Amino acid sequence: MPSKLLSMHDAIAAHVHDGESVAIEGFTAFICFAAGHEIIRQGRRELTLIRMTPDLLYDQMIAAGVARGLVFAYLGNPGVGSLHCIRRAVEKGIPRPLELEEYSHFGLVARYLAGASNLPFYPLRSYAGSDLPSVNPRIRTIDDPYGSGPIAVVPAIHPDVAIVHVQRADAQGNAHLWGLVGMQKEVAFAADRVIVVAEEIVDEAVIRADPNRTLIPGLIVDAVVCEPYGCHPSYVQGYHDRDNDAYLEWDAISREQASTDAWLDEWVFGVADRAEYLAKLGEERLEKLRPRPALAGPVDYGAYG
Amino acid sequence: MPSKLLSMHDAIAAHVHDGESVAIEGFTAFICFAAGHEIIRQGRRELTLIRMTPDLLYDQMIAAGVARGLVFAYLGNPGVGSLHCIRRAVEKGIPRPLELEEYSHFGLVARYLAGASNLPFYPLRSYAGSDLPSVNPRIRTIDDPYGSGPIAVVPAIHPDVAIVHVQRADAQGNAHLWGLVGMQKEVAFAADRVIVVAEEIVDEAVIRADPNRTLIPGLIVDAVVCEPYGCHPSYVQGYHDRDNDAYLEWDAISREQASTDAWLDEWVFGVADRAEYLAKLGEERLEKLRPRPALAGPVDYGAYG
Amino acid sequence: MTPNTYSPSEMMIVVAARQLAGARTVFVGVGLPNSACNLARYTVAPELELIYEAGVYGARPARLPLSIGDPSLVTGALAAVSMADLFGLYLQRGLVDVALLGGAQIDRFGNLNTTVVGDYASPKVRLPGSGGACEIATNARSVLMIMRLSKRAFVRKLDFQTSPGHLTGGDARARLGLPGGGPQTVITDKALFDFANPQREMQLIECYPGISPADVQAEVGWPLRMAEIVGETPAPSAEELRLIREELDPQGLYR
Amino acid sequence: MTPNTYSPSEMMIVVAARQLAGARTVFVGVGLPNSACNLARYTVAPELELIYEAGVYGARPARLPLSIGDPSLVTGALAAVSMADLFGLYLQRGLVDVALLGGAQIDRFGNLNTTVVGDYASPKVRLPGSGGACEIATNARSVLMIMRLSKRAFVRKLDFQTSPGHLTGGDARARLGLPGGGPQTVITDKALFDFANPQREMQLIECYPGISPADVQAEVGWPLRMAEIVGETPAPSAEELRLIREELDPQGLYR
Repeated sequence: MPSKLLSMHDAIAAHVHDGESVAIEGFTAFICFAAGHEIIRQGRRELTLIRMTPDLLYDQMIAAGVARGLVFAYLGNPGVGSLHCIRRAVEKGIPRPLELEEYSHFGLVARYLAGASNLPFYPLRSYAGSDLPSVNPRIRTIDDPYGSGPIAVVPAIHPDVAIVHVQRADAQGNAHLWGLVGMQKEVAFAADRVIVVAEEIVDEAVIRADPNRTLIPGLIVDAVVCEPYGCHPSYVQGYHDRDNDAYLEWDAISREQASTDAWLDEWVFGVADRAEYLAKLGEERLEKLRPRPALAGPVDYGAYG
Repeated sequence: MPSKLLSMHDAIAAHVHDGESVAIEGFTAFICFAAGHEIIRQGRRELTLIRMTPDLLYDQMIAAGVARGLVFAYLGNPGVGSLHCIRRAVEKGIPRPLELEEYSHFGLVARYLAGASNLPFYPLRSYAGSDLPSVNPRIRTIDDPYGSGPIAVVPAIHPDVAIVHVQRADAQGNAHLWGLVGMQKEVAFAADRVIVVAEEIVDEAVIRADPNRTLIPGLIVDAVVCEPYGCHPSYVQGYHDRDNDAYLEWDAISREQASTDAWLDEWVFGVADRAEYLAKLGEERLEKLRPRPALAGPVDYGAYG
Repeated sequence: MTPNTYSPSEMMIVVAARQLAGARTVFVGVGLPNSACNLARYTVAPELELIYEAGVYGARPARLPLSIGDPSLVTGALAAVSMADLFGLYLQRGLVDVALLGGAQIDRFGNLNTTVVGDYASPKVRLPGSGGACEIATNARSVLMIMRLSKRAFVRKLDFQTSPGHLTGGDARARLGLPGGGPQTVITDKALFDFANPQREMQLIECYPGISPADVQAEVGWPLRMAEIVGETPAPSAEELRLIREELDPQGLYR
Repeated sequence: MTPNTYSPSEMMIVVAARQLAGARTVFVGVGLPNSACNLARYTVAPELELIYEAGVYGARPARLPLSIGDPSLVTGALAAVSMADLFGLYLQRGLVDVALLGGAQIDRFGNLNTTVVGDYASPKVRLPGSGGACEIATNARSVLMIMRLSKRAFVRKLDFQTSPGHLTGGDARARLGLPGGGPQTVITDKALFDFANPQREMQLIECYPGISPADVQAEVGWPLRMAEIVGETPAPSAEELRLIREELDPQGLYR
């Protein structure tokens, strides 16, 4: 089969179009900043951004004006504070107003679950006694057909594109993930198109040597991008740590649109691609983020026949 | 915390009672014959046996008269043919009539999923155009609240006891599984009590060295039994192969109740425990079932801090 | 078996394999279907990935599997997943191009019975039941049936309808909202059928070498619809037979 | 900070930790709650296992986590699972004994607002939103609230009810079918509250050393219900302070 390997530029150019819904997921880990920055650089507009926990990346994308809407459950700079750009968009319409579609964490997980398994909806025990359904008509209540009473449901979601960062994948997109696997599997299966971004491209034999570790099969993958440190300043379990200074610095940078724009000019528009971003960041800073090894113990699948 | 390690005798004596519902699961793999044989030896009666694919073990248990009911999706000696004892019970009421509650595979998986996550029901795309709902009133149809039309639902199931075989667990029942993980996680979370049976008891540090491999947390486990080859003649990925001769032999043995009873007398009632069963089977036969090694490749979680 | 002769099973395997031309994913049963899928990978569908309901995607079994849950299906597979994921994320999500199914009884619209012969409550023969067949028949993009031809199996009316084919024919499946395309082909030991007519009724399209339409009708419990031209299915090629005998099933378990 | 003095944060950590006596599982937030849970493991709840909504059960972080998704939570944990499993199999299944929650606003029945100050459509302050709080408040067997006392936070009426506490009080939770037990304690920087009355209304049960009930009332936006006897919360012990300062947070990030 022909390889699905593309540069980030070509993957975004081919698979992310104006007006579409885009989910770049990962719960505090695996957040593919490289993909989001490329979307900004290519000037996409009118996107509906989907993400359980909009983080610095979505703050940057929204500040850059790529989005008309946001589907989410929690807005925060994790462990630091507010996402000032998103607040500015919501509270003041700067740089443009932003339509919000709001859930709780489990609610958005449930939408991914329904989408991933082609169910029309998914039930969950939440939202009773909350005002969230009153501001989001997609959150509904049905009666348990077995008589236990009402229960909340949310509808399936099918992002046009999901962008999922992983530790390693082969050229077809068969991908191993470990650590905080979050909702990466569910969002990939829910989406109509999938871009897998990997720290390393490995031979198919590496994938086949541990099939329980494969959360995303190449079958659902449209493009594979090799982008080491593509998640900086977020982290990838076993590969690099979160760059906490960047999270702290963003709190100051993002408080004004002008300083935000200057940052975007320097770190997104001012570099051609992730390689230039990393070169600008410097090897020393990356070096400090590498953890010491902590290997998983051996597992034997057995050779039969 | 006090260890949960028990002998199989004591685990069954403490946790499986007459009249209860019992699920010994595992899809062709991980089928804990040692537990089922101990249930027969201890003379349990009026059990409702739950299992997606009743296999030789349930054929033996039903022939021994432990069950009044069977919740299932597929009756078969996998790759061989019929389960003659279950057919005898259903077609002729020998040794006693058996109430059947019948699903499809995904239907019973969905019941486990609902039970495992404390949902009252689970929706699935199946049963439309099938006669199964007409013989099982628990299979119902509801309307999608988002307007896509009708969809089938099944109710949660909560077995009184689930017995789950795994490759390795610590003394608290934190368990690593790999290979055909089937529905082992879902049935364990769905059940009110859980007995974990392991090929090997390992130090907690072995579990903690690969947390993504932990499908069953000790939190939900009531007893832990160390029983190597407890699944013979079924198999455990990486530990031993299926003993196909036993599956073929059972086809002949089970065709008559008398030959079945003789087999039960010899191989279940005639041995005190699994150790005696294995000794009787002989080391040579077990030796032939061991696969050559096929190790999973390395995975690095990284040491942070 | 000399190079110029072949068994009915070998013919079924070869015909089924040919039906998989161009398929990307196939939901495999054990035995004949397994051999057919592997033969297709060597011949008409090199990109075919095997999906087993046990929870395996992209299996490359090092031996002929003894069951659909054989450990050799896991070792070296692309992915080993829970059955919840296999049925939910792979099958129900619409990722299965072709599924192979069989049964004890089939009717003229490709509906299947794998539950009972006789009455459900007091059956003459208790059959295995649905297993995954009901949802496979519901969700797979297309279904190939593999069954030996006989009047006991090809019946006017099923004793129990376990899995939906084209139901009462025509657009009945679509009206009921079934996502998959339903039965496409029935592969037997004597002839090949499809459903390529507005009524979605099983029709004879090819007889195997040496078999006449009358031979086929004699084994079918209803007046059989014939395609405008009933062709002859090409016999297995020397290469197809070599692959089956030397590569796929050297011990002859399923020939 | 000398051994005989302590900060308000240290007092909150100590009081929260003591509330975890006997708990088997706790759903942890980052920051103060994280320190409280770890302190409890060293003191009143040696069998306590930490659950993080990021998908971690039985975390043993080698450093003070920077966020609830810190990589140090995964390495060496008992289990790392998908968020679907964490919320479905752990939380919704009823395996969380105690959850720690906070918010921008709380009312007298322990309902929480983490969504907006002002109107939802055009908010004065857009807050983070629910995150997992709504389902945590719904399903955890009991909930401890940790919030600094202030009239802006302890309000008569929430601007938005994100997560259910005791709703309108009494048996309102049970009538609505909420599985978990709801708020049990509110831990602040000045005093401790519970809901141990038939109305399930927040009541002052203990003031911290040097604080009077009048001091507390001054920071609460409704006439505060007082327990029959309002006690004084014991100050942190030397050992509790040593654990916080030397073992749990030597860099003083959350003190």
